[in-house]
Amino acid sequence: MIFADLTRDEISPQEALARVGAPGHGAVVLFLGVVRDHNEGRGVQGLEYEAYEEMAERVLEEIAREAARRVGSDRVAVIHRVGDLAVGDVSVAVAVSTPHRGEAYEASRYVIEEIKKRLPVWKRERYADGEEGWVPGHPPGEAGAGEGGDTP
Amino acid sequence: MIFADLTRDEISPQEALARVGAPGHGAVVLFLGVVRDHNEGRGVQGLEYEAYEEMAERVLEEIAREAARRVGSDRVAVIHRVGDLAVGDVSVAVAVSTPHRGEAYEASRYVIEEIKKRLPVWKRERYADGEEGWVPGHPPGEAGAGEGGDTP
Amino acid sequence: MRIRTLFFASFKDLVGTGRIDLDVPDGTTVAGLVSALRKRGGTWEKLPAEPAVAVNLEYSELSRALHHGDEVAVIPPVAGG
Amino acid sequence: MRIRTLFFASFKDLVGTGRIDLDVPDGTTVAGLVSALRKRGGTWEKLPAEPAVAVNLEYSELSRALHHGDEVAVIPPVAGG
Repeated sequence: MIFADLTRDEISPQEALARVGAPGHGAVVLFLGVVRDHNEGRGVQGLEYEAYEEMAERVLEEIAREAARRVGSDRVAVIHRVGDLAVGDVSVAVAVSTPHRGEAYEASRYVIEEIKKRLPVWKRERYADGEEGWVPGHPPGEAGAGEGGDTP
Repeated sequence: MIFADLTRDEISPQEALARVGAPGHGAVVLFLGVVRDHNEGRGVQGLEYEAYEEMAERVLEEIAREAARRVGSDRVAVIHRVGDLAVGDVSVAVAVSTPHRGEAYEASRYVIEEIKKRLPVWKRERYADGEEGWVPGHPPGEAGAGEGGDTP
Repeated sequence: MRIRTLFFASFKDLVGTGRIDLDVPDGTTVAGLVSALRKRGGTWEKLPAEPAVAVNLEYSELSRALHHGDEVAVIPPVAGG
Repeated sequence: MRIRTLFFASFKDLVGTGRIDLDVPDGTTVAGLVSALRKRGGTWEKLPAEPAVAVNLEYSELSRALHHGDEVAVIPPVAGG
């Protein structure tokens, strides 16, 4: 089962975990992205994710299917939150299970890197000093997006 | 907080997750090892983990501390089960949180690879045909242990 | 033909609206549409000349020819995850 | 001096016991202890000549000199995780 969802509700890591696993699968990897209390040296109080929702749902499912195909698994679940989030809230959960662990890590990493590269979602941070601003982000599809800079 | 535990009780992924995370941590990676229904082409009904318990507890904590040091995090939790396990049971849980995701994946992988290499634990499988046997395993510390063969 | 264009996040703030419906000549490409949008003047001129775009919910080349009823989105740099 | 040696898993099955206390001469190394164990004959001879070992809960070289009261474990290939 491939599962992809964009949600305004709190993300439950348990729900993501419950959507993967199979009798022949010996490895599960769960990734959680969590809202941090700072970014680029500024105190962060919370943030808002805006999405092109219809497209983001499609892209999320595409990414999950690509990851599954890469490692030959049929158990990938990805949930991305939109709306207002507080520090400590889970912004994204990626769960994968595979027969062996190498593939589970690979698929997990693929999903989160592709999300950073091309999911049509934008992040507006509310800073401790009262200001707000859109996080610069990455031109969709550009190589090297995601792991640079100060993003989680 | 570094947490390492060897336990006869069912492993709770939520408990492992609850032991990591911090206001400055944007990434959490949870790895679960799960008992599969087959190994090396044979049907498996369950297994028993035997441990040199006093030593395994130490080694587990050492590995967790090494992983934490490698990525500069102070949030690594590892729980390994011993005793009788059924198919689908979690044999090991590794949770890590770090400011950024690259380090969380790296530390997670380090912990599970080192467990495979040097944790003094042995696995006796009960096969569907009624036979039982010790899984061959890896000479402790040997390079390349773990990811070879058919192990999860 | 009539084309709906959507704006999000910083681009929405920039042009002051989340969407606009424009009549453009048959055969107009995405690039042509972007050019027409920028020619509206004011802050519209600050839209990038070659932004990332989606047509009907999929990323698209700027050279793609549009058809009546297509939904175009001008996509600012993304920041999900 | 008296040295306790522990056996686990397949090695425990092999020698038929989880532990044995042996009196060995002062200055005996881990290798010397292993050699003494193998000389007990029968299935003991099937213990590897150079197994992985732990002394007092830490992996150890075979060349390590033992001291009275040390706890040695002969460690079969591990299979945790």
